[in-house]
Amino acid sequence: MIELGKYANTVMSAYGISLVLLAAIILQTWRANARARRDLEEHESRG
Amino acid sequence: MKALLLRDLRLAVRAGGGFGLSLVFFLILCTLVPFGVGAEGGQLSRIAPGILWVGALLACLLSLDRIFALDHEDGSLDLLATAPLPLEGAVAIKALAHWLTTGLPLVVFAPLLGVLLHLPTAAYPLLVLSLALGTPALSMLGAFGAAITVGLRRGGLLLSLLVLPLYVPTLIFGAEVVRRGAVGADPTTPLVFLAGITLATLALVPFAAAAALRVNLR
Amino acid sequence: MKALLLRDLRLAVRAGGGFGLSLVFFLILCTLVPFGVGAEGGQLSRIAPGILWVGALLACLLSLDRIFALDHEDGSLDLLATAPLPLEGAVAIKALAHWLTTGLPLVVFAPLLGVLLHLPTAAYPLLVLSLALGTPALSMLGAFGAAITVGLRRGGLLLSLLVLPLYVPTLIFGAEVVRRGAVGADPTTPLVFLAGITLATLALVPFAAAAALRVNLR
Amino acid sequence: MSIWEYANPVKFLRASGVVLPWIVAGAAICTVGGLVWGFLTPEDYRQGSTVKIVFLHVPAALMAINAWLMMLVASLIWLIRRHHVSALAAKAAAPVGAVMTLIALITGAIWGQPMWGTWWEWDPRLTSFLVLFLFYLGYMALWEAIEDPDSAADLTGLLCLVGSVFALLSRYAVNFWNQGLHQGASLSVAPGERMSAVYRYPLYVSMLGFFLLFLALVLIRTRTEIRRRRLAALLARENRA
Amino acid sequence: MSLISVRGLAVARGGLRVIEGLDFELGAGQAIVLRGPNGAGKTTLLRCLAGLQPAVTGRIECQSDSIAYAGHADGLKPALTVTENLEFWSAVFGGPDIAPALAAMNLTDLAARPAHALSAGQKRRLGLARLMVTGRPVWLLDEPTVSLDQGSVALFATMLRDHLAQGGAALIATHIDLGLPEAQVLDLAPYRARPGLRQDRPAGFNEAFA
Amino acid sequence: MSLISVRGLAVARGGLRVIEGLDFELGAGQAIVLRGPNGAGKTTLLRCLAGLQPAVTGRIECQSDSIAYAGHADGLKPALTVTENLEFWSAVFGGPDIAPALAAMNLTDLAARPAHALSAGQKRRLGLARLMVTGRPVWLLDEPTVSLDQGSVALFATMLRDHLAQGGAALIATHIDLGLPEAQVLDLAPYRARPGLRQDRPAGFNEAFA
Ligand code: HEM
Ligand SMILES: Nc1ncnc2c1ncn2[C@@H]1O[C@H](COP(=O)(O)OP(=O)(O)OP(=O)(O)O)[C@@H](O)[C@H]1O
Ligand SMILES: Nc1ncnc2c1ncn2[C@@H]1O[C@H](COP(=O)(O)OP(=O)(O)OP(=O)(O)O)[C@@H](O)[C@H]1O
Ligand SMILES: [Mg+2]
Ligand SMILES: [Mg+2]
Repeated sequence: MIELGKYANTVMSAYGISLVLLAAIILQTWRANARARRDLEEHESRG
Repeated sequence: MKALLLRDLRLAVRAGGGFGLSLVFFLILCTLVPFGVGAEGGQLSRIAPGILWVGALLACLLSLDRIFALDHEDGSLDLLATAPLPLEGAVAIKALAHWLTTGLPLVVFAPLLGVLLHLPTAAYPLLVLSLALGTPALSMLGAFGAAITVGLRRGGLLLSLLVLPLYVPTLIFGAEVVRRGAVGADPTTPLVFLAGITLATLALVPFAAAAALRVNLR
Repeated sequence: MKALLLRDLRLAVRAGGGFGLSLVFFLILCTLVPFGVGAEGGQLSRIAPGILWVGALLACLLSLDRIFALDHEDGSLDLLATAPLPLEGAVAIKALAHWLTTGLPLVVFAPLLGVLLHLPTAAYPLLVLSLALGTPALSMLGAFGAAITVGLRRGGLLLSLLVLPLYVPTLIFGAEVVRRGAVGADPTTPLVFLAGITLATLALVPFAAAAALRVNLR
Repeated sequence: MSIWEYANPVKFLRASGVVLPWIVAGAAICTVGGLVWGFLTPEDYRQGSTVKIVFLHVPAALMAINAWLMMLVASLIWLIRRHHVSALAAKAAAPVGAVMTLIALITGAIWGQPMWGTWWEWDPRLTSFLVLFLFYLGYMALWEAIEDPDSAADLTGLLCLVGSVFALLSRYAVNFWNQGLHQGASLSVAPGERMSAVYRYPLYVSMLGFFLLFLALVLIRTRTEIRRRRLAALLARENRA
Repeated sequence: MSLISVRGLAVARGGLRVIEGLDFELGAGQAIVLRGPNGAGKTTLLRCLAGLQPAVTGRIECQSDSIAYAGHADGLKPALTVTENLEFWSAVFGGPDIAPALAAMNLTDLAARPAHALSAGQKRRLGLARLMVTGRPVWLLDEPTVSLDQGSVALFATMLRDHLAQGGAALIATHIDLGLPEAQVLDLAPYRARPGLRQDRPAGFNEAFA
Repeated sequence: MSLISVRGLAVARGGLRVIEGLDFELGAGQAIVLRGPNGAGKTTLLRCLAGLQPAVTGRIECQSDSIAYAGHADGLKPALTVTENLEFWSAVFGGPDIAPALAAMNLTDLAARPAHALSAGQKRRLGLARLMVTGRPVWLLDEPTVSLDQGSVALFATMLRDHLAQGGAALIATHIDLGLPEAQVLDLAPYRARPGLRQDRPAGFNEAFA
């Protein structure tokens, strides 16, 4: 494990929060996309 | 009752429901104040409690007309008034929904905005506590004002004028709690008053608001 | 053009037109702030310029939805758009009417409220001057926001959200002028910027606002 | 065939479908690689380990501004040439840009605590980022609020145009209002020549990663919007018939 | 036994009486159709019976919580789906099942659509379906067939007959023919208020000063 | 010479075409009555001709500033009097005298009343009187006789005949008989847009993606 010294909390929280935010937007994008694709395919297959 | 609460919450979070807008307004207000009064840290931190409270109050105020106006326009209010649940209960539930969608987010996010205004660290718990105690009264009084102005063409500005004076006691005690917290004094007295005002408001105002609604419906 | 201006002014002063309500809001706000931040004189007088400017801005904001919403509801806007006067001109005139009924009273009465907030004597002329220079830009930008949100069911809070960020430069320079006046510094630079922003806004924003109106009418 | 052909939704879907996997792969590799590499860099002698925050902070800040610029360009394309996909691309970029702004703000605030002794300072650069964030919020709220998609595209386009001008004005106003700490020489890690290669290369990688990530997200979101629009159009036609 | 009975009723709008001296009874299984030109006071009368506005004079006798009112506006939330809208009203009125109501007004196919995506006639059908989930015996209907096409009017008539057969009652203000020959007709013209015939209590400020 | 001529016009509402392939000409002294069921696109067509919304395809030829539009809403300010309302529009359109307009719609007695104290029919009459003070030759009228009684419909027909006699023209969407036998009838049913027949440019988002 790398040594972060006295700023460990600072660095970890910066990385933590940023990664959570990035994950949130990625997840939201992905799920919205999957859903839009599914809805459209469902509709088109129904005719 | 629960159905009404769930419906109002659901409407608030659906598209166009405006959930979160009051939070954003609060954020903008707290950004604008330093532009106005200058960025000097010590001074900001001294006025922070007041600004946060005034900001929360204005954010609350601006979403008030939603409480009854939309239901009035589409006829739901007529139907609710003839439904088995008492109108007082409906008013209280709608005020509760308003609080959950505007007051509660303000309570939760106020500490973040406290950072922007350099609120002294010691005051944060009291900021949250005082807002949590005070904002329900703001929603309830606002529901009363909204009930009075529900039929009017442009009730917005008039509503602010009616409601703001009613907010004064809550504001005074609420800001005082935070200010005492910031300087390390004992906040018990204003806290007690604040809680008292809120309790009395919650107990009595629903009746006045329901009466006002009945007048506006006929 | 003159007819439109006269009509708007007349409507504002007739019963229910809301003339003066924004002034009252300004007054209430300026009384609430001391409740919030505490009445200590020295501190109040330091934040007075900022509070006065933020208050003027909010008072202006709350009456914005009147600019186009009523005309949209009763169909006048459709008729105006097909009338011989250019829509850009109509927008400018309506912004002017808004300024005459809200901005101008604020300019005139701000010194009185300055007294409430212990504004230092030296700052009064600059307070009036900066408000007189800045509020037209507020009205014009507000007209743009009102034009964008005119068709929406509940545009009020959204309107604030759109317009407040646009107010930032005006607010900064306006409050800076008064603050410099209060401490006796030279206010020329921010005054020039303020005037520049106002002039540019008045020259360009009517086109954007008219374009937005056209979109909303179709 | 001109580039405008890709403004056709069907062509856009096809073309973006081809490049998307590569962009996603590149974004994943560069972002993860840049951040991990950055995280493993040695401590700076004055900032200690906090220097590692730069690999998040700077790319996010850059993309925050670039996203707004992209929205401006896309809005202009829609307003002038009325290509539907560009309006949807502007809509798709806004939430991504807002998140980037938020990351820059939050990492900056966290960094400020050890460096300047305060979470928040009304420094011009920080303040103008806050204002930019507000513009993002207003833009997204306007898209949400308008039902008719054509009007929404037009009105948000206008807002983006006027907003850009005022965002720029705010930047100067804020600069005038308060001289700040951010650009100060207190930083030992200034950009360019004084930043040692140890930090520079991972920073470049992570900047590339954030850029590709942004691109991938915007492409995917644009595709989502196109599909939603198509579904809505089909439903509207059925209702009418 | 009558579900609702009205004696010597006068109702006012805008401070002036519009209807005076109205008497009628509505028993289980009965329907009354209210007729009268625009402005005759049909809406005012129904709102008064529903308890939304006070009567000027006269007695209205009915059991508490027996009345369901459906006015010009449907009280639908555009953002909620058909099912959600109906379930809300069902919950408010103590939870009857919504499936029969959906079926009765031919809304089953539309159950998942948000209300703003309905056409005017479909909205109205949803508004009428709401009546079934109230579980109340007396229906006060203000122009229920506005913007309905022929088929939907017939659906409505069927639903109404079922309701009457189960011991319900209905008072319906309408300008068109509902296809309900068994319903009595109550014409409001004879009850129009005339300024001369003032009775014991003024309707409000306007009459107190007139 | 025709005051307005339309070739191959298509108009859209909500991103979908409602009318396609419409051709007609309107010459001086002519009136055309637009017919079509609810939702046929009459309002949309009139708004497009008035310049309030763009056409999807097709050509509209008319002189600039020759059109006066009167829609479903009257554009009256309740707080202003009849005279003030009319004088405002007269000033906007360059100042014709308002007295003949007041006389034509029998409003002279009401001249000093604020508009909010007018009945619905009187409001509508004021809205129609506005047309006379525009001084424009082509009138586009959307259901002008809503809430007018028989006498007022006759007044309106007289005013319209005068206008046509002076070389004006009118395009009128209405469901009722105006008592204008000389007017041509234009039924919109044949021009209803069909999804199959798409032409060169989409109407907007919806058609671009469908
Ligand atoms: C909330 C707060 C902050 C915001 C919004 C912010 C914003 C920005 C922006 C926009 C950039 C990119 C500028 C460019 O490359 O031209 C940047 C770069 C940078 N920031 Fe921040 N910053 C914040 C706080 C901080 C703090 C507290 C530090 C460290 C003490 C810091 C250190 C840096 C460094 C080292 C760079 C790299 C390049 C440069 O100096 O231009 N920032 N920041
Ligand atoms: N807000 C009001 N103020 C004053 N008078 C009113 C008001 N609303 C309605 N009226 C008047 O009261 C009378 C009765 O109105 P009501 O709405 O009951 O008529 P109605 O029979 O329902 O007509 P319709 O068939 O058009 O629905 C009408 O003459 C109307 O002009
Ligand atoms: N905002 C809207 N969004 C989507 N579709 C709409 C909208 N407004 C109207 N429509 C649809 O457009 C079509 C044309 O409407 P329009 O108002 O032109 O009809 P109309 O002929 O004037 O009908 P009416 O006789 O009822 O006035 C209708 O089918 C209607 O459902
Ligand atoms: Mg009625
Ligand atoms: Mg129409």
